[in-house]
Amino acid sequence: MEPILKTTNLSIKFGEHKAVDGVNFEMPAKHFKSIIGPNGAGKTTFFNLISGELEPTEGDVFLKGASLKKKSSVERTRLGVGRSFQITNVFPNLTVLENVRLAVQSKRKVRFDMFRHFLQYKNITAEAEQILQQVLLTDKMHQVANQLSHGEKRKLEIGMLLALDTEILLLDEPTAGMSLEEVPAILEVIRSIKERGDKTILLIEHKMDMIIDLSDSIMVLFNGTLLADGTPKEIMDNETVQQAYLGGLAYE
Amino acid sequence: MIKQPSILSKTNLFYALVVGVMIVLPIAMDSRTLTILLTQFCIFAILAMSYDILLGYTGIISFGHAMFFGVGAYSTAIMLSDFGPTLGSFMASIVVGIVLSSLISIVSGALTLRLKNHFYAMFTLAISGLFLVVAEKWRTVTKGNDGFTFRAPEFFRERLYFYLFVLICLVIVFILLKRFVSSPFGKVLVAIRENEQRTRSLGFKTLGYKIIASVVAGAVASLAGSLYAVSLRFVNTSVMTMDITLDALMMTIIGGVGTLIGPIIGAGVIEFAQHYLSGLARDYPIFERWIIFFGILYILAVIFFPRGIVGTVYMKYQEWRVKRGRKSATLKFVEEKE
Amino acid sequence: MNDILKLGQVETYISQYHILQGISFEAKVGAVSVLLGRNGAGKTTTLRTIMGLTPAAKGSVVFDGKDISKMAPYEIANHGIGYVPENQGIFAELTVEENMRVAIRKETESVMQKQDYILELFPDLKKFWKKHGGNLSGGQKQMLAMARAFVNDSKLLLIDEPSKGLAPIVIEKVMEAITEMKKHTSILLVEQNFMMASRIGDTYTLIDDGRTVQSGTMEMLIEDEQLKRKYLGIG
Amino acid sequence: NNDSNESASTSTDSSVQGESGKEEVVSSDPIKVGVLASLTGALESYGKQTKNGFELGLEYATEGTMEVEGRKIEVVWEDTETKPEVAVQKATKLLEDDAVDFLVGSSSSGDTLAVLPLAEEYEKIMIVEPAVADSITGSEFNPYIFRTARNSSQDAYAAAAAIAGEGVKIATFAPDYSFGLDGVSAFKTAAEKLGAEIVLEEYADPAATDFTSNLQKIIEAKPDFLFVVWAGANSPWNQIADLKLQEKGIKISTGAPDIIALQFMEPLIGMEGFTVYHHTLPNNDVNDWLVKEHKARFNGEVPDLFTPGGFSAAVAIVEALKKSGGDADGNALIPLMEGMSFETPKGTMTFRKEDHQALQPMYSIKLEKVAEFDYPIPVLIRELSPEETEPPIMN
Amino acid sequence: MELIISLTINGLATGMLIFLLAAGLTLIFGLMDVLNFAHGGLFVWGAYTGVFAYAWSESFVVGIIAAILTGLVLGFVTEKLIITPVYGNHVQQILITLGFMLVLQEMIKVVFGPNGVPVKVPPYLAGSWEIGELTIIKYRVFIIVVGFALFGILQFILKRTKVGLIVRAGVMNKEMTQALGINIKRVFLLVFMCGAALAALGGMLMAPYSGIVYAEMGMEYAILGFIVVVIGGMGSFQGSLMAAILVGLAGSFMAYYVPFLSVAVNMILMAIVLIFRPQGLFSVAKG
Ligand SMILES: Nc1ncnc2c1ncn2[C@@H]1O[C@H](COP(=O)(O)OP(=O)(O)OP(=O)(O)O)[C@@H](O)[C@H]1O
Ligand SMILES: Nc1ncnc2c1ncn2[C@@H]1O[C@H](COP(=O)(O)OP(=O)(O)OP(=O)(O)O)[C@@H](O)[C@H]1O
Ligand SMILES: [Mg+2]
Ligand SMILES: [Mg+2]
Repeated sequence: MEPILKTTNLSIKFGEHKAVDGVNFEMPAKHFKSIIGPNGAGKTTFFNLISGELEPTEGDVFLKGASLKKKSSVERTRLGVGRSFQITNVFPNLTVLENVRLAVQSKRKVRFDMFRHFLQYKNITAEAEQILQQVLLTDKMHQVANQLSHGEKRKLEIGMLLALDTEILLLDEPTAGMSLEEVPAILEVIRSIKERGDKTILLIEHKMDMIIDLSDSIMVLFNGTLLADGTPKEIMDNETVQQAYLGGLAYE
Repeated sequence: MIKQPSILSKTNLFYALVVGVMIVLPIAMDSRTLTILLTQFCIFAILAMSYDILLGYTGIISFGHAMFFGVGAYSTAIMLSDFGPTLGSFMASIVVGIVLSSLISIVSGALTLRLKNHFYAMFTLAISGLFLVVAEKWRTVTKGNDGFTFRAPEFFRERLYFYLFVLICLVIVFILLKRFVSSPFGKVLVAIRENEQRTRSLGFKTLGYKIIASVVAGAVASLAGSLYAVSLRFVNTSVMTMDITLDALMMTIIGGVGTLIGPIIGAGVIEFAQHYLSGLARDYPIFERWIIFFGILYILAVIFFPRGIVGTVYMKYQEWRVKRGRKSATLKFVEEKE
Repeated sequence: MNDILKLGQVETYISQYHILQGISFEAKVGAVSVLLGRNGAGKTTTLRTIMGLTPAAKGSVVFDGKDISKMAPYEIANHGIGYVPENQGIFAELTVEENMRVAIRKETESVMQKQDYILELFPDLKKFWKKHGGNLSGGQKQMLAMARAFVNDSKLLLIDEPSKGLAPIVIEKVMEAITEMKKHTSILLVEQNFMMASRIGDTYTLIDDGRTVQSGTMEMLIEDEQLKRKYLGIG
Repeated sequence: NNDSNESASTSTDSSVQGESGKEEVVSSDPIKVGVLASLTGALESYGKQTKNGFELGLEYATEGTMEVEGRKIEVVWEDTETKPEVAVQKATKLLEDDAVDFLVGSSSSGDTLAVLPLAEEYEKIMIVEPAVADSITGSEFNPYIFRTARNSSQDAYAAAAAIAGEGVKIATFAPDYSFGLDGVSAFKTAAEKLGAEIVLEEYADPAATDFTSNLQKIIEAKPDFLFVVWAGANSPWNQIADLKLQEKGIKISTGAPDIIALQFMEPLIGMEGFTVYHHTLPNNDVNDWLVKEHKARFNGEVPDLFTPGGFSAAVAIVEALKKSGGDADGNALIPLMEGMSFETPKGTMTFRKEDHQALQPMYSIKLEKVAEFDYPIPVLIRELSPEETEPPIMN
Repeated sequence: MELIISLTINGLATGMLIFLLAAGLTLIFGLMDVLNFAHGGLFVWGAYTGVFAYAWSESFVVGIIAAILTGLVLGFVTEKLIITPVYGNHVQQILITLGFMLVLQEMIKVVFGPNGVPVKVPPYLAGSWEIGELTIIKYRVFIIVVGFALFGILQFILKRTKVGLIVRAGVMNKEMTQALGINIKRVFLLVFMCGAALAALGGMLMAPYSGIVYAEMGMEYAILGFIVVVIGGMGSFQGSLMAAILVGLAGSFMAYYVPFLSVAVNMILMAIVLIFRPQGLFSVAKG
């Protein structure tokens, strides 16, 4: 089967520093893969290369066999590569609902409709509200995004990604800063997406318990290179990973 | 649930009332001065609204808005004087102005709308500076800095008719722009203003949106310029100067950016304050330096209306609702803003 | 008297919103006090109130015997409180080095030594010394934010979610560092990672909906399954 | 105390006039004159000169009664702020709300041009003062327009008369916009008619501060004269002196401007050129009266470049009204004013029939340092008769 | 050859003069990111007070000192009353500073009268040297020297102290700088005052060059200042210097060789730089 996402010798250099260095990776559709690696290993950069935020200095990304080299980040989103951001990145002065509604709007083909009142697109609003329910933000719906606490912004970030409804979801530390109580709820959201079985998911996380629980496979980045790629068990037993990443702390 | 927009909303009725008053006022007062003042006000209100599309909705500061105004003004002036003062050539000149402005917006936008903030602002300053030079130098057509007079179409010689025409333009432009900004397209513009990079990663081609926004703004400004030329029956290079841009900018900011109705109010405040203050100077010699008071007006506006008149009133209203403990406050606020 | 910090019925508004509605707790000298609570409970706002960034409308904030609730943030900082904000507050267009230079109040011998110690703790920072702060990875930013707060000699450190976005191995190092810091500094910590909180915390304060719910020693919390379930969703 | 005169140039008892007017055929209502001038902004000083001149002119022409043919004259002042749209607004206000019978103004050509069509629309006489653009009495002319100010061409003819002659090589230097371009082109025509050769036309950005490049070129062209058309604050005089043009055998010529600007012309002492007015130049009773009264009224200040212009405009109005027996109707006045001559501080002016431009004396002068003045002043070489500087008819 | 030298010297002098105008803006606009349209007002006030003090004391140096003092005082007032409420908000900055500009400009007329005032170059700087065909105006050489000296001093201060760093940090994140124990308000105030003093100094040095001071001169030169700061790269003195010299030389050479374009030269230059190097010639942000 053709892999849905593939990279060949993907590399990027910032000055002399190779942040991502010759990564060859591929994953089948509807697969759940997690990426782990020490801080600065190049995980976010790897995402940036896939989503088109950055241009590789070498190598290429393939979506369903087609090269993405010439595609801008906008086009990639439209082709089905959606992402969330590690550093919260929302529309600060718009309400939570509007934030999500924009994402829904992007998915539907109403972008260039200039003279209909947007409130007439009831289904867009309805869908946005439904997503807010999923990410537990219904009661904050009409609050302006910069009034949210950090954890709440993280939830909004996920909500926007869900609203985009892309085939591939790139999740960059979705639960960082989320409270103990709420992590499970978000996990549930992610799990339910996985279980619906129509999405391909790439997840960056540092919470090992969560990763092991969810992932079909795990890949490890280290200093920009692909250190290992395998089932959760294989990875957890890997000596090098233990040393380079987990340290003495296995996981809870 | 959010209420659906309705034509018979309170706000719309209020607007209708205001328009009614604006129609009746000059007729009832039978004052041409008032008619002219109101005409100027409407024209600048249109210009300021067009600026708000850029500044308030898309978050673009432009220092070159006058060039679109000027293009409109010159198109109309030149066509009316060359092809005769008919309504036909007037309408044609509006179209020509709009087409030219659109072309300019597209070219300059494509070149530099990727730039951020000051850089784009300074670029527009440069481009409009160049246009001013062209207007100055192309003397066979523009008569340079002195400018030239021309005849208005017969129908507009009666200033009241012209005023009503301008008022209708204002209303139509307002309705269209209101639709424009509250359409899904307009929402994307706001998103660009808030966080352009994020908008892009949601799958919107922001450059295209920005160019269209600047085309719309340019076209409306050009319309304002055409009307302005006819209202004066004269045009010179002053229509292209920084002063016009600054006027539009001030009106927009004083009224409240990103509100559309704000710029109209701002235009009113500035036009009437200017008229009134300079009138004071005539009657009371101590007001000889009335411009000082005018400047103080700006300063006070920022201090007391930090978000512009409309923006600040909305904000205060919202705070008041929260203080009253109404749960629906934010909801109401959102709805009214939209 | 061994309270380095004492909040008494602190209430804080952000514009018209009543965010903190009565926060009281003490932080002991030389101890690690932990603030716990769900998202939006008001933990960050509490730290910001102590720092003077969103000043308290009512109540007292007594630090080292002085009421600091009316002081400007920089005065509070100069009284010896260091702050690691939850969004890291990195100066994106300054290099790592420049970020550190802005933070360092006086380039004394001891501070420079401390800087060396910190750089050993976070070698990534040394590696990217000349890099713009905005280009760092998420975890590196977190490290830089901590390094900036650690480098000065403060009497109290306010740290908002230090473990966020850090690899497990680095979390270990941070815990090490905090334990080391504890020798000369008191620490007030907001932490979601209960494993970390329980390992290095001495006392805890539970916040919900802008109010203090309960305070006590960490041992007590670890024991109290009910409390944990109710407010932290664990147990 | 020039402000106290504002809008109240009529201090005489109005009830008396009301009665005396009753027998007249024409209305006995006061005659209203609306004056547009830049009373604020960059051209403020011009506006003020016009104002002072106009008030004195009225007084002089009515012999202090402020009435003509039994009708009181009222003046309403409006500030155009040197913005065409404001000028139009204010002019309309004057015509509508104040129902003025005459318009006078204004300090900038742009403002004036914008107001011209209104005069025609309302069929009111407009006296243009002191705007100079040729097009006002040229391409943009309408029959209600009369101009007491001299126009650019008259300046040019006066300038040419001062320096041009058979075989004289002249370079010109002017700011790169209408005023400069028109000035130079009119000068060129006039000078070439007198047999001179224009060897170089240099134009500079009016906002520039550095003119050395232009001057360098002029030096290289080795003309006999450099004729400069200039207006505006940052003048090239210092740099002309610094680059020693005069020492290099290039004589400078330009129009002597208002007193403020003369202060900056120290480097040009000795230059020969022309001027429109300086209070020491005209030798007639009107001017004597003007200087005397002006000094008396404004703390010893003397009338400036545009004061006699304002004065002349007032005289023209009063004289026209005398001719019409107090009838201020625009259409009735046009034929009476065409060809009308009247006495002004600059001597006799005559409205030319074809384009209503007042032909007037101009002055060939030399700039000199004179003991009693702390600025260089234009000293008369020769008065140029109105015919000598008669510009072509361009409407 | 003489021609080239002469054009170069004149261009350089004009450039230096522009740099003097832009130096204050480099601090206020470039570094502190305040769109200060009242800058021209500070400039004019410096020029007027300086010129009047110079006329009264008959000492050019006294004039310069008076201008700098005026700049400091006005800078203090402006920062406290006008700028403090609007840091970080360009839209409000435009409105309030333009309003203040009108006030400053009109107040000039109230205090010093509405007319332009002539200014003479002090005798020891007046006149020109002639070397063969070459004429060199002394005051221009003076301007060039002062410009370089000032550049040196500013560069030294900015490089040797943390001030530049702190201001940039403060602009990026005001709260965080405070939380690091820096009284950023006072730093901003001081930097603003310095910027204002530089503006005032620029005005004063400009006065004898153009031979006149007048109320409207501020706005014209302020725009030129903005252009230079943007071309040079925000917040970099080095950039402003180079950009100013570039503008000066371009003006000088264009006026000679392509006079048709000389009116538009600044605008063309800026448009080209923005299209091809939008961050400016020397950007601080992008190392
Ligand atoms: N735009 C950039 N310019 C220069 N260096 C960069 C840039 N972006 C990332 N880097 C560097 O590349 C390396 C990888 O960064 P990346 O953000 O991908 O790390 P990460 O694996 O996501 O780490 P973390 O877990 O801390 O988020 C880091 O050392 C970072 O400093
Ligand atoms: N600027 C603001 N305006 C209005 N409300 C705000 C603002 N900032 C925060 N809030 C609200 O105050 C509450 C407390 O926020 P705070 O950031 O202190 O929470 P927190 O406990 O730190 O949460 P988290 O764990 O998610 O960081 C939240 O409900 C948030 O929505
Ligand atoms: Mg990352
Ligand atoms: Mg928080």
